[in-house]
Amino acid sequence: MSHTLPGLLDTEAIRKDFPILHRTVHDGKPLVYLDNAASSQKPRQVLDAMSEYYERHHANVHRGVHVLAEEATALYEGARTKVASFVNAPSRDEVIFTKNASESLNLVANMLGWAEEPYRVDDRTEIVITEMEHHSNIVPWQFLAQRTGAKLKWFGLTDDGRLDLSNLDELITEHTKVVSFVLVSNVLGTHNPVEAIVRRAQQVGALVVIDASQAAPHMPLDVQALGADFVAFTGHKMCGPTGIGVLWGRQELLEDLPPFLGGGEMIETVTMSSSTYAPAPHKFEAGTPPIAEAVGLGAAVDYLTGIGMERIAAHEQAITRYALERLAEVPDLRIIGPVSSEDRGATVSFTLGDIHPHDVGQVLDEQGIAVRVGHHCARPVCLRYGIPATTRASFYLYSTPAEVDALVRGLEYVRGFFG
Amino acid sequence: MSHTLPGLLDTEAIRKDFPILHRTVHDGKPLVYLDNAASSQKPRQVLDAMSEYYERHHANVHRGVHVLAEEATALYEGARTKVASFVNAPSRDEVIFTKNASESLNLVANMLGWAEEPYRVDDRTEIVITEMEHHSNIVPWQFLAQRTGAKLKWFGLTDDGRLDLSNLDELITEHTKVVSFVLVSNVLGTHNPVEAIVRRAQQVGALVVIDASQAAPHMPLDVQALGADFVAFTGHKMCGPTGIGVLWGRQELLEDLPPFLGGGEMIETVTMSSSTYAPAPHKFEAGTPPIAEAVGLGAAVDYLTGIGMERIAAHEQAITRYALERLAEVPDLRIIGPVSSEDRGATVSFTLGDIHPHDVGQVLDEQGIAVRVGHHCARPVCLRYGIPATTRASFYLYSTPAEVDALVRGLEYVRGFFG
Amino acid sequence: MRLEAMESMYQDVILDHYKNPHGRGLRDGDAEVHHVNPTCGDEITLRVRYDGETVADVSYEGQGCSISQASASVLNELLVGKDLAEALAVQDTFLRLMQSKGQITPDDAMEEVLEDAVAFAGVSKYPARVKCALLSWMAWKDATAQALGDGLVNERTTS
Amino acid sequence: MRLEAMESMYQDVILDHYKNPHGRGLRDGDAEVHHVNPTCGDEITLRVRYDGETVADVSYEGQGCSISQASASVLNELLVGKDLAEALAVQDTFLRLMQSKGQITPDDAMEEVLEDAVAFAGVSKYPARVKCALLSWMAWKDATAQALGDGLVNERTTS
Ligand SMILES: Cc1ncc(COP(=O)(O)O)c(C=O)c1O
Ligand SMILES: Cc1ncc(COP(=O)(O)O)c(C=O)c1O
Repeated sequence: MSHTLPGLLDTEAIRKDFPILHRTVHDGKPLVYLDNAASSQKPRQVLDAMSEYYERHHANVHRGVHVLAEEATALYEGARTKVASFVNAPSRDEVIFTKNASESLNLVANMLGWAEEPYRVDDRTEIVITEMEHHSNIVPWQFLAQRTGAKLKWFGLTDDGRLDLSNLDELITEHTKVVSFVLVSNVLGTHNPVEAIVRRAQQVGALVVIDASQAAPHMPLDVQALGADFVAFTGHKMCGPTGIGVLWGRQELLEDLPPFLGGGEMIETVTMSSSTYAPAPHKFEAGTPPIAEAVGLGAAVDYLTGIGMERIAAHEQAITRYALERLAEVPDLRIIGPVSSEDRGATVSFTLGDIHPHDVGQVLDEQGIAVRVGHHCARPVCLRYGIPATTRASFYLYSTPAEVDALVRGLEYVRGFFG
Repeated sequence: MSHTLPGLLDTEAIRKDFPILHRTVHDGKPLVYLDNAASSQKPRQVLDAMSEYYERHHANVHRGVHVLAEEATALYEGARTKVASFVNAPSRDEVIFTKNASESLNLVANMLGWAEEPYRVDDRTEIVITEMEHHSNIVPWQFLAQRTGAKLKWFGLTDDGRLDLSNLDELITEHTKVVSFVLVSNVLGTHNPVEAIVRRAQQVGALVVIDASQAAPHMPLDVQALGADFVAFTGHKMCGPTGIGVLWGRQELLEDLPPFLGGGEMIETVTMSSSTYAPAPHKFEAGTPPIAEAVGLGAAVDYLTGIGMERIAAHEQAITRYALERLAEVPDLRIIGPVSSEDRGATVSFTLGDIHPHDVGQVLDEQGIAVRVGHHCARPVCLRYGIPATTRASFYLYSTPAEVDALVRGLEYVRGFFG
Repeated sequence: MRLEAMESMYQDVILDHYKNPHGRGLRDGDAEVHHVNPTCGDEITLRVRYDGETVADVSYEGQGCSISQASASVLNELLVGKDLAEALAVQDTFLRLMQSKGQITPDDAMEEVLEDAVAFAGVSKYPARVKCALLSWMAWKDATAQALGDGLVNERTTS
Repeated sequence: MRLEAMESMYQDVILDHYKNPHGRGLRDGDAEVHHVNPTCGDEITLRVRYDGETVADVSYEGQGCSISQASASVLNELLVGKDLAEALAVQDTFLRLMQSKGQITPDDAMEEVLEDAVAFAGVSKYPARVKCALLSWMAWKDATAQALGDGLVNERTTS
């Protein structure tokens, strides 16, 4: 039980930044928070940035000539610049703030539904996704397919929790208008091979959408290197606040594609009978944007960058490797997803004999250990592996080997309890 | 210059709750914040509720069996209950959290576009709005009209800034499927006559949508008394945080109408090829909701209710009457909107001779006075009155007669500067 | 390790029903329903058979946690053989207990009505699990309404 | 009342141009454009006339604040009569000054190029107003590209 794995961050120092990690639950048990794939905790730096914003600078953005409006606008747009550089976007105007990753993905699906050629999705075209998508990257495409008559197709999964690319060329064809897939699965932990899919999509002229919700918080993300057309992620999983998501899109696409939500901020000029629209990103940001949330996300990005995304990835890699080793010792435990730490993120799903995940989660909780149980908004994955649900432990930059040990001990107790 | 107008709140005490009101701008000038129609400031109670949430209780909501998830869910759903009772909704399940009022209005327009009969808007039907709408209640209906072929019609305005209802029966006809209008105008301040419009709409079986963005913060709001089918408003204008809006809708409509955004949280069950949806309100809340923002809005609602919406309305009424009196003394100042304080909110727009509002606002700002200038996201109003823009002062529960005096003094200075 | 609250959720009675469910399996019935708990994916298919106004059988199949499984078993044990009005009274009492957020401590009268089902009192403190406990009971009421008609069910409902 | 920053925005030169604009009104041109500042609704219709590569006239009409009006007047005064390359150099310098966020204090070289237009240096501290100051200059470049072709404009652009 080595607690000094190579590559670990100084979690003692890091945990000091996260107030919630010091609370106890159930009569004094220390909190072991292993539900980071659902949402991460927030460092004081992020909370302070938002408080400071509200206490000193709040006003509605744009359109204002007074000091507060200028300051709020500078802070909001400054956050856009930070996020753009976090994902290495060629231009800050390619970063759209949404309310969460789900809205980002719906935004793309809707743009393509209302687009002119060559982007338009209609009943002669096809949409390709995968069987390991989060519901937020399934349902918007089901809507689009239902509403346009387009055909929805998907990659299946291999028994060891990876994308089955064996029929790549039959799935992505001349009819394919868009391919949308998750970079890192929120259930299996699988890190998907981007290059093969992007190459094929580009061959047939399909747009590529990447759901990076479980990647952006955990590893360096470079939208240019990915080669995608759109990349979506969400603030609350990456030390940022709730209420904000991001859609990055290639500039020329954002120029050509139609707006989605209509309202204040997204227009150029309005008459009662028709309107013209502002250039991107504003075209896609109707109404008062999540101003304080952008400020918070900017602070989160600063925080993560301050530590270094490479180092965070290495830390999580070490923790995941250790967790997979330790979990292998628990009898009747079956990992759902890749069992090796290669090409995978810090999310580990499993079943424990016949014990229903609800019961596993409940008994772990009583010991202070927070995991998620259920289908994790990716029910097709459970169907694929013939299980009703999984128990999922997911790690982040503040997770420690001791927490892995606590989990393993907790699972032993669960087995005893229902044994 | 009476500073003890009848009906005033104890602003000295109230202002202590708002940290930003104590800051100074431009080398020590006290801030005179008269831009409340754009966004209100936040009391410490709201900021504390959000910090406390993040520092003690944050997790993703629903679906979790651990303590934090239970607590976060209880806080999030508790906020829904608070908002429901704030607007006297018959059921808390009728309150949908969105990202802002603009999304709320787009949500309704999209539901009606994809609905089955009898709600479906298509090329044989008509949509009625008014010429005093905020762009957020114009553009979504323009989109709907363009995409379905429905006809968009609107009420005009009288010279004194009120709705011209003289052609009510010709505008709202058997073809009308939906009538959407603002309760209190964000430019003119006009408080519109709900009853006449609702009665006519109900006669012809049209749905009624009310944009209460400028009403909810300022007066008691009772969705049942309004008689509308949908009511939209936004958190940041009512002492709440950015990143959250509300749509209230009648239960049976929410049951019958189709979802808008697809994703996590809004589903009942998902397979790759099709999905079923959760009951309202969840059906309309795709993805991780604005959790901390809901907690903040709940605290805002508590704060406002603690003071009393009747008393806030009376305070603003008194301030507005005083402001209209004092502004009438400024030479060349023309009020755009009702000049009496009857049936109007605490928003006063005006022009000052030939001086462009940008210049008015800039010179006021230099004196510490924050007003908004421009078309206030309601350009058709400016077109209607033949002006490029207005200067707008808007008051709230913490506004004082002394701030009105400062505005009037500031305007005198502006006249001198450009005279 | 101090597990009071939880031990009060996982009462022995519950664990017994979970391990040895009563009346599991699908048999002939007058109506069948399929209910899903969207928050966790628990599912139940449930059939009711009536002999006049007497609950002749409640048969079911499904997957779920110990709480939802045990609760279906208890339901079978409690309701089969009762007449409709009595069965509805039991259902109603169980519903009230489960929605009590841990505020109701079952008294003797309640224990008499609920028998083994009082063991679920501890579950009511866990909102996420209340739905598990109620899944089969909601399905039963729904199936009964289908078998006998809403009208009769409403008439026989006491509260 | 201390109005340093603002007085440096509203320089006398700017107020003079605002009150007595140069070359206002629409006259014959080779190309016409209409630009809008969406953040405030300021609008300008602007025409350019070229005599070979010499700016023969810039005429305009529009509504807006003192800054946008004065800036159009200064543009007319500065660019009419210049040849394209010179005019583009002026435009480029003005753009740089306006985007400097108050960080550039115009030196003699810049003053020589910009003449009256250096008076706008103070405006660059106010992001919301920079767009006002640039409205006519963006419109002019756009109209010029339409009149003479993008290719030529790019060739003559120094930076
Ligand atoms: C009348 C009215 N409707 C709608 C809105 C839009 O609100 P939001 O920008 O929060 O979406 C506003 C505020 O800007 C408003 O004043
Ligand atoms: C892979 C993946 N995609 C999309 C989402 C949706 O993110 P959000 O709920 O913030 O919209 C999530 C998280 O829930 C996720 O894990």
